[in-house]
Amino acid sequence: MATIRVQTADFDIGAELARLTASRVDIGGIGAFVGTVRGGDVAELMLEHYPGMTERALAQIVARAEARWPLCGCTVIHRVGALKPGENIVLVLAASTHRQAALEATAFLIDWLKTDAPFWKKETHTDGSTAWVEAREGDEIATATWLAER
Amino acid sequence: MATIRVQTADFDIGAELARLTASRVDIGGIGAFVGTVRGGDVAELMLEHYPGMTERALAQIVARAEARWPLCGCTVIHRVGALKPGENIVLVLAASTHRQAALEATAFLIDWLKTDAPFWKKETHTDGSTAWVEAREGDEIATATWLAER
Amino acid sequence: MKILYFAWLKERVGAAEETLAPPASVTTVSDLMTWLRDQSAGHAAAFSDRRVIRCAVNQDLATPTTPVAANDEVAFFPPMTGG
Amino acid sequence: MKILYFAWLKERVGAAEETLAPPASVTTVSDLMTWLRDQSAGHAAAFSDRRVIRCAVNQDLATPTTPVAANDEVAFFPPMTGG
Repeated sequence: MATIRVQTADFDIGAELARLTASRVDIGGIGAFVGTVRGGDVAELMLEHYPGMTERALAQIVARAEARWPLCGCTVIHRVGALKPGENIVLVLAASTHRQAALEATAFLIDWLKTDAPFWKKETHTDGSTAWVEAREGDEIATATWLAER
Repeated sequence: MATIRVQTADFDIGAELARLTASRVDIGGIGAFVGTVRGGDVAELMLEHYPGMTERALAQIVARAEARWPLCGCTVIHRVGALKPGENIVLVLAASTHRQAALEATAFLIDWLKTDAPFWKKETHTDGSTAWVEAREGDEIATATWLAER
Repeated sequence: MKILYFAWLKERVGAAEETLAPPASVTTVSDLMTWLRDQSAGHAAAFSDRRVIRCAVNQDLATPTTPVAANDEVAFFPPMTGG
Repeated sequence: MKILYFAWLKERVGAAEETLAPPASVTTVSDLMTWLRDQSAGHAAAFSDRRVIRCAVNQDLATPTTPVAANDEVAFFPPMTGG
């Protein structure tokens, strides 16, 4: 019941929500997260990934969420390629009978995705310089917290 | 920077997201929650509210979230009137530079809205009987938890 | 004083709104509930269990000890169930 | 053995992928990193600080002690930064 996609194209959150909830009446709430490219001194973000492993890793993260919360379905769409400030990067949706499960699963999916799915970001700054984005220590702590809460 | 609406019409999450993020490049993430009418033995849900106070209460809840997290903006849209299973009831969006703030503010807004905004639900069951939905004790606990965490 | 009722309180009282003039001895929400209870059988049914009644004075959530005055808008309703 | 590199490891090695035949003494991810480091100046630069290198064997996250064999697909990359 999960939709997992890696794509260069943008996504349409309304269409994805409709797909997730189509002809279901057991859903009480859907949690969502949309990650976007922050501007500032960033002119462009290049998203690289590991084809094959990416889909596999996302499926494992989704399976972990489904084992932990009673979900009616979930969606993970991650873009790759060159993105400009303001553009969408990632969409996570989690539907459940109860809002708490939907919201917690949404946070879980995005936290895990950040540390366990093989994506890497390279920034091109407005001055033309480039740099690989470094992982935030806080991201690994967020993932570890979910493990500790089991 | 907040959008607050009470309406009988449905909402379009894609359009609301676009409105929230329009021409901004400081947003790193948007948290969202969509509440929907669960089916089962429910044939129709009637949403009643207290015009005037509703908008005021929602504005207070939004102000509380804005004081607590560095938000780039948020949206609360709540429908009233007769709704069928599967239809949307409520939309909450919270945008921030950081995902944690966006996700926490989303959960905060929907938790508080459930206990502090003057809406009441009356169910018509498939057998024709009607009943006012009773408040869940868990909802008041969720709100109280946010107070305790201050 | 303008009194509003919502949800099952409205159904039991049989009115969404009424304009009443409580006696001067009614100075708090609690006093008002006691006085309203005696206005009709419907009011008595509506106010039979105060633990499940919430109140707003001039559109702000109130408690039993919140003062009420002649020009106030006072609303009674069950715990909210939006979202 | 198929070796893949991503992000700055790919840039330092100067290749996204190479097929190599490490000696029989290379039995773990840790052994493989030690052996790869000596293949070129680019490899040496890529593997200079192992603390910031992550690894997957056959598309599953691995640790330095994970075994590697001749037909495996082994990928090296920095900590992930998706989302």
